[in-house]
Amino acid sequence: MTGTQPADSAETTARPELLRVEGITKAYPGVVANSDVSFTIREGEVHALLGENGAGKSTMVKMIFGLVRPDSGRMTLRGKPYAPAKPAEARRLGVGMVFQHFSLFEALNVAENVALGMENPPPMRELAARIRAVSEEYGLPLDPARMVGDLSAGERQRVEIIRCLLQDPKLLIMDEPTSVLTPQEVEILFKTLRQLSREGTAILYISHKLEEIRSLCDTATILRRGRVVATCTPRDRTAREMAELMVGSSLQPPERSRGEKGPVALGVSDLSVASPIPFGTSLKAVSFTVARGEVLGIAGVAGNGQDELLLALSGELKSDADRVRIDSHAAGHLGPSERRKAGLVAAPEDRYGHAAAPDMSLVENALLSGAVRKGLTRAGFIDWAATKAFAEEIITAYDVRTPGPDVAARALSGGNLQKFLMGRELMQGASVIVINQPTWGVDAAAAAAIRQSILDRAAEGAAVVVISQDLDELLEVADSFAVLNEGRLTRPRSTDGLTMEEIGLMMGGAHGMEVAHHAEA
Amino acid sequence: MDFGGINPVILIAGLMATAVPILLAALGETVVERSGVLNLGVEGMMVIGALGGFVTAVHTGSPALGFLGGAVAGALLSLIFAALTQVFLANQVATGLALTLFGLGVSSLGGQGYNGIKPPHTPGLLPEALAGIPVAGPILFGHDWVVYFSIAMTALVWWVLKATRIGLIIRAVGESHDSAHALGYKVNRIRLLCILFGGAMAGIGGAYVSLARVPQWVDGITAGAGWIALAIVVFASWRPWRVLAGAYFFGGIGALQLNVQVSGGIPLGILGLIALVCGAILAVGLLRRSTPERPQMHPAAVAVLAVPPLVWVVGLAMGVTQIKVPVEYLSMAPFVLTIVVLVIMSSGRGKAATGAPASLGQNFHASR
Amino acid sequence: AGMDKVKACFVYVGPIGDGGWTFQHHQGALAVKEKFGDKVEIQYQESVPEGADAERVLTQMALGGCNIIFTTSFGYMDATNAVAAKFPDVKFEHATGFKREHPNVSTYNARFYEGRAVQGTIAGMMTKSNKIGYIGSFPIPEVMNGINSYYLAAKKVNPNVELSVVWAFTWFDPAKEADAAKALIDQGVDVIAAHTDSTAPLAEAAKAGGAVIGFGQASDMEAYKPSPRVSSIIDNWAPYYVERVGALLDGTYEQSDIWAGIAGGEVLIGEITDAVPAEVKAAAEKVRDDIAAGTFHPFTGPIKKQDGSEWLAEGATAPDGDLLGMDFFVEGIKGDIPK
Amino acid sequence: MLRLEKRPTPSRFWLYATPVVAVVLTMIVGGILFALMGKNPFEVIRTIFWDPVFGEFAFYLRGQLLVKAGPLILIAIGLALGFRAGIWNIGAEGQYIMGAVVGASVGLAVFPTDNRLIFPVMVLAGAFGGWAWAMIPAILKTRFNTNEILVSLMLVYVAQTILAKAATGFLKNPEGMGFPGSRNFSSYPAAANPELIAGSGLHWGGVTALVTAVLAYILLSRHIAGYQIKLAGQAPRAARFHGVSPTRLVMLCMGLSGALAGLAGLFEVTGPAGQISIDFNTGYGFTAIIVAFLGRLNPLGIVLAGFLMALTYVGGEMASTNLGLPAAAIQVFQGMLLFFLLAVDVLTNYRFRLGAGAASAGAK
Ligand SMILES: Nc1ncnc2c1ncn2[C@@H]1O[C@H](COP(=O)(O)OP(=O)(O)OP(=O)(O)O)[C@@H](O)[C@H]1O
Ligand SMILES: Nc1ncnc2c1ncn2[C@@H]1O[C@H](COP(=O)(O)OP(=O)(O)OP(=O)(O)O)[C@@H](O)[C@H]1O
Ligand SMILES: [Mg+2]
Ligand SMILES: [Mg+2]
Repeated sequence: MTGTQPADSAETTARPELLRVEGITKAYPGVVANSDVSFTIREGEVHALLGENGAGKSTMVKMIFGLVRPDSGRMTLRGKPYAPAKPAEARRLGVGMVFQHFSLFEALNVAENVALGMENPPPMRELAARIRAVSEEYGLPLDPARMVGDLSAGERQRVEIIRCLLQDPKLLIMDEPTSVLTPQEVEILFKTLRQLSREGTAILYISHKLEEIRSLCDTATILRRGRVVATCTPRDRTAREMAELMVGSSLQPPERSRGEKGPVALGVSDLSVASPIPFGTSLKAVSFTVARGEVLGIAGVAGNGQDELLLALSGELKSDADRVRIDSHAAGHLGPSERRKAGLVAAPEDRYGHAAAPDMSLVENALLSGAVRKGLTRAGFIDWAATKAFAEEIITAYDVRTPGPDVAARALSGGNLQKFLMGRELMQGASVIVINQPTWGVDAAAAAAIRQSILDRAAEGAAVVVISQDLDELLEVADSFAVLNEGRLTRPRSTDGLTMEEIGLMMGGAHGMEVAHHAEA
Repeated sequence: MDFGGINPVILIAGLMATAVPILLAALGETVVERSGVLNLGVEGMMVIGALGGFVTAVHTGSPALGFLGGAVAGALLSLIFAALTQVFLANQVATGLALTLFGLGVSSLGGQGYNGIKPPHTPGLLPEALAGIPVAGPILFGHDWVVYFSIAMTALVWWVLKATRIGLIIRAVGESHDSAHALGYKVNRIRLLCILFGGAMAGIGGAYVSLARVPQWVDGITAGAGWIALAIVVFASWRPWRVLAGAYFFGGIGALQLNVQVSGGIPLGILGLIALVCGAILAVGLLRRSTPERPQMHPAAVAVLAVPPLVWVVGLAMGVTQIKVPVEYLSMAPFVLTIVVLVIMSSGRGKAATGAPASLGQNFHASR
Repeated sequence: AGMDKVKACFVYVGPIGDGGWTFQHHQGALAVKEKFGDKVEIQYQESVPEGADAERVLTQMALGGCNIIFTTSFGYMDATNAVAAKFPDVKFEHATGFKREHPNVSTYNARFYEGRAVQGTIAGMMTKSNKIGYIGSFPIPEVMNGINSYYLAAKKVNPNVELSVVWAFTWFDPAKEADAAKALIDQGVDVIAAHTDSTAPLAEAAKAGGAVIGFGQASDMEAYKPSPRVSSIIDNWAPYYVERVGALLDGTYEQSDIWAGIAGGEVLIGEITDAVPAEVKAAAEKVRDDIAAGTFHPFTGPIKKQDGSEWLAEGATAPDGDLLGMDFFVEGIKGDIPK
Repeated sequence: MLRLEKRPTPSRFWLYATPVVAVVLTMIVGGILFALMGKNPFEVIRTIFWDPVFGEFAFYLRGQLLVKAGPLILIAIGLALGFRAGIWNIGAEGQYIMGAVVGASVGLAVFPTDNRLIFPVMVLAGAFGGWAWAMIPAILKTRFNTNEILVSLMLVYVAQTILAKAATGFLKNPEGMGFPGSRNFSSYPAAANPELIAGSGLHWGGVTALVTAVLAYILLSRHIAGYQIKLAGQAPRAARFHGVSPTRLVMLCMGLSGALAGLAGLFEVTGPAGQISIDFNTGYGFTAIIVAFLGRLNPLGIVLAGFLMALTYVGGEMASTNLGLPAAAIQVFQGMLLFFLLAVDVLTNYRFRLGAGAASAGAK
């Protein structure tokens, strides 16, 4: 029983014990994902599971949900031995789970998605009514008839949550639920979770956002390389302290060495393009400029045109030549490779299948966007040696934890892959860098490293556009700030002296949110 | 009702029977593909079903048992495919093609000694008198039970896929096997059952060829019907009623072209009917409001659809009774027109909406 | 000089279970074995595609010691001659072709059109709607002279008869053949002849409940007796195969070009059933016997081509060359030949 | 209980060992089948696998293996490029026919002119014919989002009708006494594709197939276009991010596979087949799909798979002729071989593990 102590809050100790995990070990070929892990969750408790990327958090909760079977160790649920052979069994015993990846069906509607996660769903009509009712009750409005593929990330997550709630779970597992949510959505989610906790539902919560953990969780179990290294009460600790517990060493916050602004490197004027994504948001007359040495932060609720903006800047979506200018050369009509040649690199949000090809090796993925600027091809023939060297360079510079450059991208944990992809774009010496969601799903230490290198590039004279839903992140790195709202961009303004109130005003009218607030009222 | 020797009622009644083998096989394949599996071995399963059905019927003297035998034979063959792709994770395209080769071989080997025998007759279902009613009679009442069975199966498959939990699970597995697995569904087991269903349906379709359509046993009797069934599934965007429409369309054009050959040309009356249908589709397409999911009809589609009405009007004006079309074009017609219709259909839909199950053709392995 | 033992080999275009063309050739092969017993060894290869594969199979057989090789499809013609050039000691017998480029190549064929004349006679007399039909595979001479012979015979006994031809563009697709028969029946045709390989047209005719009749093709198709199958043309290759292998055994073998018909026993007219009235049966049998006796030729002038041009003058009979290369309809047949 | 576990990287050993295992398994099971049919299994298997390569007539049959494997390899390589990119051209049979018809038309149009350029021009025309036929599904896919599987398959039947029309109509040999079929190219040396080295079976088609295999291997492993093909197949959005235009890729892959199939048709009609006839096509276009997958979509693998396939055809024929085995039995045997090859392939990427972890409760 390494490092497990009774939770130190008197309030929670009083509650009866719900789930006890004892000495669980799970090994995958080449890696021990969990080693002798023990902890206890009490009824109504919000329990955080913390750790770096690859620390074994997801593996642990998958075992609790019956998706993965432990190699050794035991669990008890309300004092009775608990060893679910499959998720259905876990669900029957009152354990629900909201996944980090893979559990929704895009081509099915909300009600069908919910039904699939239930043991004995009522007839569709009745289910739809219950979805409506429960979703209103918890302030998570949802239309049961909509296709999941058409929903925003936040809405999709609501589907998962509602799916669990409909079954009256005693324990709700949430694996990085907020990594794709906007601050407002996070707030709504927390209200829901607190309400659930009051009603006696225990919540096992995984997140890399430590401030959230502090505001939400009663207890935290911290994993490092598969082992429990500490247990703490998040409210009593700072985020920094927790992060250091996770990493096992001290952390440096990003440093900003503001250089002189140079000439304008990226100019976008009156850019309007139709969205190629079904039910996407078209861009409407977007204009801004970014100077060398400047970081422009673009905030906004997901689904307001962020993906489209990235596509339009990366060259995947073309426009009239003059709409996009790179170093004052017209570039709107150019494709991705030509824009890279002109000095612009971009990093899309979705790392599985967009920024990277999951089944290809890191070397091949290095070639994906590095071919042009790194001169990795000659007369169309690939210089594999140079490509491999580039991949290795990224791995070293960005501390990517991988057995080597020849493993498939999918074999890396999300955070490590993200570091690799950021490194790939940032190490190309581009004059313009566009990044969508630089730290999605990345642990605190890695996030800090990524932000630092963004700032370093800017200091070296690159013009950087960071699109993110994480306001803290934007305020940390950006010199100027704008909000994307239903495909329109507000006029960028300096972050100096920018208050949260002003940001709120800029973001005003973020769609979908009013509904939620009304429902709460 | 007679248009220059071609009677639409008889034609429709005929195509309903003509289409049965491809309809049944395509319905089975629809379920298989909806579950995310691409089984290209339909031809093999059909021909083995044709033999299984024939042999069973000949030995038992019962056509009904024959169809059961066909189903069992088809399902047994599909079991090989299921084992290879679901257990051994073999490539589905190659396995399906090998299955066709194997099925043709096995059926020809097993069919030795069954040449030249007449199987027991598959009777009509309803009293003869009903079939005598003008127009409705032949179309609604004049068929053997398998024709009604094929329509009932269309409805059943449609209902199961659309409204039942089993159907929902099948679609879910085909849409994202990872999600389905994460929710605890046994992806490979569900797919295996779907594959068996597809095999059984193809087997019944094959048995219909050897027991009702032809009825006899000869090597390779299905003569490529399985390939057409595969094409029909795609044509139908994986939807059961469209499978029926597709099978009837293909069968109908096939029968029509032979009729046109007999009558020496396309009678203007029949062309008028075709012009009417094209005109109606044109009208709906052009008058419909354009939405992101259903954009305006493509100009090329409009142009193609406008041809029959124009030819008809010109023909009327010139007092022509028949439009002559060279025989070889007629014999290409079912294939070419199927392409044309598919182009019109797909051009009228949004770019993304092809309807293919997202995991189609990919094998699933739970990495635990 | 004769041979003590002959290895006779057969190359088939379809499976021996096709119930038609290949089946009948294989019957011929079996007859050879039956006749000569241990003195012959039979080898065969089914489903050999025409072209390169045929050449390989022929070479293999020749290398493997076959003394005489029967190549039983028109498409083997060039392959047969090519291989024959390399194996002058092996005898090659090519069915339905015309090329004999080497002394060791013989050709043989059957005058199926003679049988068609018998069928045409029955068709012309039996049809009530005066519409008779013919399902053609491909527009090749053999099919063309069958159609013309069938029509001329019918016309002779029934001047009002009309012939509809449907091209299936396949030798073998039972379902499609059934559809073709159905299309004919739907448009009032009540006698159907087919030059495709399966019994599907007969089965379709059977569904009409006695109102439609048809004929067996290539083999007897006795399962459909007595109606709709009222008679049949049977390809009987046995006499020829027995004769040729026999000649090889006793040393009398010579290169030849045989085109036998009813007289030579290569074309058999299957039993004319009781579904046919006696006088029709008599008329049909007379045609058969006259042809056998050589007193009647199905193509006897005056005959014009479809376009009205003269073909055969009064009393003239068609030269074999015209028949072998026939690519036109005779006057009176409506419809087009795919060109 | 046995369960599969994915290997971190494919096993080199099994990559080479699986074909051997599959062949051995097929021999065992096939042998049982042959024994049941009353044949000596050892004799049959020797006839199929040994005789064509080392038997008495191997001097002739070895060349025939190449004749048979050539078109399969050529077509399969083209298809593999498309399959890698997620483009499903299953109508190679039609493109093969059209390559032959177009190429032969060009040659026969100038009959009997003698000029050294005739054959090269015919080769181009053959490639063009296949390419053009493949462009139909390609354009319909990129313009109208029409499914290429259906269109390419349907076009096979259309091509067959055109072939029949060519054989009985516009390409019919004027000296053929009205019989269907074109002139035989063996009697028109300027347009013929003869054996290059007597008895080797090697003609320009075989040369092209082997050269194409090497080129395709280089393309896929060294050239950026090959990389883009693989990328588009595995992650279409990543391919767009990389800078691949989906339209251009469809055109490229369909065009290449069509042109290669057309070439195969042209070489076949001017060489081994000799003439356009109604039944000119013998299913190479479909068999090549199997060959492509058996070769794991890898050009060098395809070469091996092509020869293995050819071996079963040639050897199977010998077994059939010499031992009186029905052709259907050979077909069944071939099917079994394919099944075993596909099944044991699993060992390359997975390993079998006994049982589940100790702590696992109820068995699965
Ligand atoms: N199915 C699997 N096969 C092999 N290794 C696996 C598998 N699943 C996880 N791993 C490995 O187990 C370790 C723990 O992974 P896990 O997903 O639990 O990490 P995590 O803490 O959830 O990380 P993240 O914060 O990035 O989500 C990692 O090294 C991962 O690569
Ligand atoms: N017999 C028929 N002939 C022609 N078209 C038909 C026929 N039956 C249905 N359709 C049309 O085909 C389309 C698909 O039918 P189907 O019922 O299979 O779709 P569905 O499963 O209900 O899908 P959805 O839920 O998207 O409507 C519908 O537009 C329907 O109007
Ligand atoms: Mg995780
Ligand atoms: Mg439906």
